Amino acid sequence: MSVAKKNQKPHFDKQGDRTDEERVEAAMQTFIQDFGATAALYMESCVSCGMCAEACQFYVTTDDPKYTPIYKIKPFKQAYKRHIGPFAPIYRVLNLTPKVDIKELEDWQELLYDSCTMCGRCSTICPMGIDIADLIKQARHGMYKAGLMPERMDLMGRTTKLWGSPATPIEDFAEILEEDIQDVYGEPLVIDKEKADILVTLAPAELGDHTKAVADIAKILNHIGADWTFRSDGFEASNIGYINGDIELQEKLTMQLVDTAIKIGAKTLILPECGHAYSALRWEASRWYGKPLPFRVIHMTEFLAEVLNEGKIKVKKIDATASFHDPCQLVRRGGVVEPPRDIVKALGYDLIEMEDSGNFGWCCGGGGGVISNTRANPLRFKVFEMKKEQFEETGAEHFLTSCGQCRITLTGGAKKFNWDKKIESLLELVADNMIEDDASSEDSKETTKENTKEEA
Amino acid sequence: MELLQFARGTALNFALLVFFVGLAWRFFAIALLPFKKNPTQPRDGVGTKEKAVAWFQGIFMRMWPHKSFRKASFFTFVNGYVFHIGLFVVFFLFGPHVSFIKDLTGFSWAYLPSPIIHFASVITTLSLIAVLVYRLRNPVQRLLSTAEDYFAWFVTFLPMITGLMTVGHFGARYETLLAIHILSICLLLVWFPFGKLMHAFLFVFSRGATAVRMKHRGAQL
Amino acid sequence: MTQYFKNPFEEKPKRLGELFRKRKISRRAFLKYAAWTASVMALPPTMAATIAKNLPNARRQSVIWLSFQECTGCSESFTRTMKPSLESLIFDYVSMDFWHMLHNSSGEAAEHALEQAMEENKGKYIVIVEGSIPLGADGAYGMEAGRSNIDILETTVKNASLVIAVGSCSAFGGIPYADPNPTGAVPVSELVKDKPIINLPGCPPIAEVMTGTLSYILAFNKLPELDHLNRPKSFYGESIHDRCYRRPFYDQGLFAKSVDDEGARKGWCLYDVGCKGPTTYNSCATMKWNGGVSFPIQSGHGCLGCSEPDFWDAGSFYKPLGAGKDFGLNSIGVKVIGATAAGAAVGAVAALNARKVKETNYTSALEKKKEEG
Amino acid sequence: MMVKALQTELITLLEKYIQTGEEGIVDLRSLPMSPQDLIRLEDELGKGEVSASVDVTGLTKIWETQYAGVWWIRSFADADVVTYEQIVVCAVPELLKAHPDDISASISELRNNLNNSDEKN
Repeated sequence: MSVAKKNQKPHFDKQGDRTDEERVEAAMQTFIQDFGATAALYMESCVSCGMCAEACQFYVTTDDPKYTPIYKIKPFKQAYKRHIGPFAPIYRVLNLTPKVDIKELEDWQELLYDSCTMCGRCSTICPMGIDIADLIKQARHGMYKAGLMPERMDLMGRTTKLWGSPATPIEDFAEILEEDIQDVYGEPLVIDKEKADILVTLAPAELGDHTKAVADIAKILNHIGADWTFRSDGFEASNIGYINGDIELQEKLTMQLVDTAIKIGAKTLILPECGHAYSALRWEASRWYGKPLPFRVIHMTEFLAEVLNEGKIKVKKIDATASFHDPCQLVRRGGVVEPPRDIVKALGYDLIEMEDSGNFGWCCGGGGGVISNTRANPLRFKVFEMKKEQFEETGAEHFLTSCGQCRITLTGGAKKFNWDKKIESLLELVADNMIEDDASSEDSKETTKENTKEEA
Repeated sequence: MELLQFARGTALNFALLVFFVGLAWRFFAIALLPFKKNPTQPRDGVGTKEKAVAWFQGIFMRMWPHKSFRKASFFTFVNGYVFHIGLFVVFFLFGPHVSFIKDLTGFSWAYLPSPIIHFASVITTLSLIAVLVYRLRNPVQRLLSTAEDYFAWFVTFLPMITGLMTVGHFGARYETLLAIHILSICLLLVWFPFGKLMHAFLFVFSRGATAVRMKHRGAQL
Repeated sequence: MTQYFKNPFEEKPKRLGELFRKRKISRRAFLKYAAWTASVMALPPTMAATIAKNLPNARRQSVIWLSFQECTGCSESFTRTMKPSLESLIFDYVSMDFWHMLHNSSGEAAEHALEQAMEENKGKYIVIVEGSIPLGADGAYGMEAGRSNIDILETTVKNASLVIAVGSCSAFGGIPYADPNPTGAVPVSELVKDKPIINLPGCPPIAEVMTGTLSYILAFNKLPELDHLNRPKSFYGESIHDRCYRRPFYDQGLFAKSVDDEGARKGWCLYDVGCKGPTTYNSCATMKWNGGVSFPIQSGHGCLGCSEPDFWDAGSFYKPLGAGKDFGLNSIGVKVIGATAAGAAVGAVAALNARKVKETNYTSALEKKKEEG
Repeated sequence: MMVKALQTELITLLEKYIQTGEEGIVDLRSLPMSPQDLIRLEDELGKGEVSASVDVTGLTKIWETQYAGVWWIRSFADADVVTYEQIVVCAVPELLKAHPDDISASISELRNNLNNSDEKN
């Protein structure tokens, strides 16, 4: 390892002014509270075979055994064995599993945050079927409570709490859309409409790097004549609480969207091209809502595939080869495998799959907040190199994806390695290649309206 | 002779009772923990029936790694199969073992000729040794391993080696070897519900739970 | 092997050679006997010459045979050598000066004979004991003319040169010793501590085992090599299983499932019907019984292990050796259900405790509690 | 297998006997032989010129096999119960010879008998 320098920055960040004891206690308390039967079952089932390492991009690119997925939840497992497991009193009295101490938590911060994108690839290899990504998420909750998470990620959390979104104060939302997007791209945006069938949400990327995407979604929705709107009180879909392990914030952000959708009578809520947004709202919202949501939650990719498949929009064919990067939260953990491929095909691309694709696709390396956590960059770039190699093996001309975070991560990687490949978004491609001739569009407008009503 | 009677009598009875106490203890201690409620709308077309099917699919699908992993995890998987099948064959298809099970449960079935079992035992024993060597040498497994991992290996290995010695009349008199063999089984039974060997039962539930979770989302199991 | 007694034949009894000559039996009888002894004792064949040389010069050995808590089966077995054949020569070699069962006088006359034999052969006679000795109720379970078995044994053994415990009862306690042992029976070795003891267990022992052992002692004037249970290794050195003619079937895994099924008819291994051959060390499979006619396994029944200690308490004769001694669904099933229920209860408590832990501010409280304790 | 091994053993014993005059004995009962093996061995060795019975404490049959110097000794208890069985390698088995002690006894016995008959006469 490296020689310790005098003023070397510690390898972990701390939030708040608390004693170590308080931090440990907060973490332990949270770990313990989070255990349900399923997590317990996972804890009990592990046979320490270590195969999950082979599925993890951080292990595979570094060969460092500490990046073995199941190892990353060691403190969580200790808490379980000591306090919750079937033999907890025995473990505790005989001290068979040591107490988690502050040093361990500090050391594990890197493993839980910097080197895990919660991509869930590890659970596809696990012979016991353990959903490690879910355990990581639960463990992050404890780390958040202990104030022991990467500062950059917590900063985003704090900002979100303050502003309602990590990208902008919600009060400024309408103004940004109008001035920075509507005026720039010239596509009329529907903002803060009282009632609408479709509530469209956004991720911070779309208010920063990918503003064109906002115009593009408006373009498509306007084209099909949908009854839709953006809402200042419900646009923030990238659930930073979900990523940080700040469950309370996750709840707040989730309910913000749910309440707004219900308030405006939305039948459908469209999530942006963002993976974690999908996992958070589509698959976890009912944890707080308590029952199935009264409206549909669909990902942008699902929406695009839907309108393309139904013929509501038509696109020009692009005669080129392409490969598609599977966003983990959308594909592996979201079950949206075919829709992006339908879109790629509709666009006329000759799709060449990477060696590991679909359910087994490698993560971009930036999910789970890793992209925001700048100190993890070296790790992330190693993953990028692998991803780049995989893409190059396909010999495809275009590199497509349908997640803003993946796109930023891959684009950042390309820039770092001076790779001239552009990472393209399905949404933008569809919008750019949409055939807008009047005859057909009038037709489709009619049908769309009917369809929307039928759907409702 | 006295040792054999102790092994066949007191020790085996005790081990069996501990085994069942432990089994039920562990099972109920997990099953009675609260289940987190998440009543999200499942993917279209996924109902209770589909999820039930997925449970079983999940159990079977994880029996062999996806091709993406075959190269990297070749040894672990292949060797894992060798000793799991080996243990199964040796335990369930050896004549005297079938007699043991019949005596215990009343169920019996056909068994294989002993020479085949002897061969399988040797293979299984070698495979288990390979497991240990791999665990000690592979950085990932070494890092993950706790004392329990080694102990679980030990209590699995012991019946194999003592069984081979018993069959081969090697090292001591038959009754002593048989007694040690039975005692090693007792140790295995006693430890089984308390350590990771329990995965022999738990895999049904953990694989199933994940399969249902993924099926709910319409994702691949 | 230590010499356990000085030459006991100093005066009166004639040397065996003279005795035989008088009865017009030639030295060839010794040669044959020697060859037979060497064969059954598994001695090197050349040892026969030594035996043939020594025996004629030996004198008749005084033997006292005591019967205690027994069934007389051992005596019966021993007397099977009384046919006009080779082994019966043993009755020419030894002088059965007293024998509870077969003494030709009775009552006080017999008691007198015993006393006389002990007096005349003080320090030289061999005591053969058949049966266990009941210690319960101060020995009241085994009384003879107002004397307890314990007393008789102690008095008789006092001036003996050697004790041979014949049969499983005297060697290991046998059936009387089996649980719950109402008479407090013990084997000879529990009471006799200062004399050499040879155990010849079996229920009963094979006749040739008894005669062979006596012949060896006469010929070599020393104890044969004994195992850890004081049994002559030449008879008890190998398990019945190892020398069983059905062994190949065991090795192939061909087992009879009942004593009259197809497998049994084909002569397959009887392991599954409870044969204790693998843990029983005796010569049944090689010497066989009734002059080599057959032995239990050959007759279609598994070995009971009668020559091993505590054979009566080793569970069912019909349960495989590898199976639990005393379980089966009938006997342990209830306990298993009970154990499962108990385990479930403990598990439920553990889960409830874990739920409680989850709901209370627990960590610090508990860890602190531990530190205080 | 067993039969072959025994034949080899007999060669060794014969050679030894020629060189040293030491008698060789094979105890057939102590060998792990099946009854079939025994019959095969007997057939293989065959019968030679000499056969004899010794009738003392049961009957013993002795015959020279087709190989001179190789003797088969089978001793019976009852009609068909064998007490021991040996192959002996030597010129004449000990069992057939009269023992010097017995011969000495014969002298005195003969003399006695002679004297007794003399007296009677």
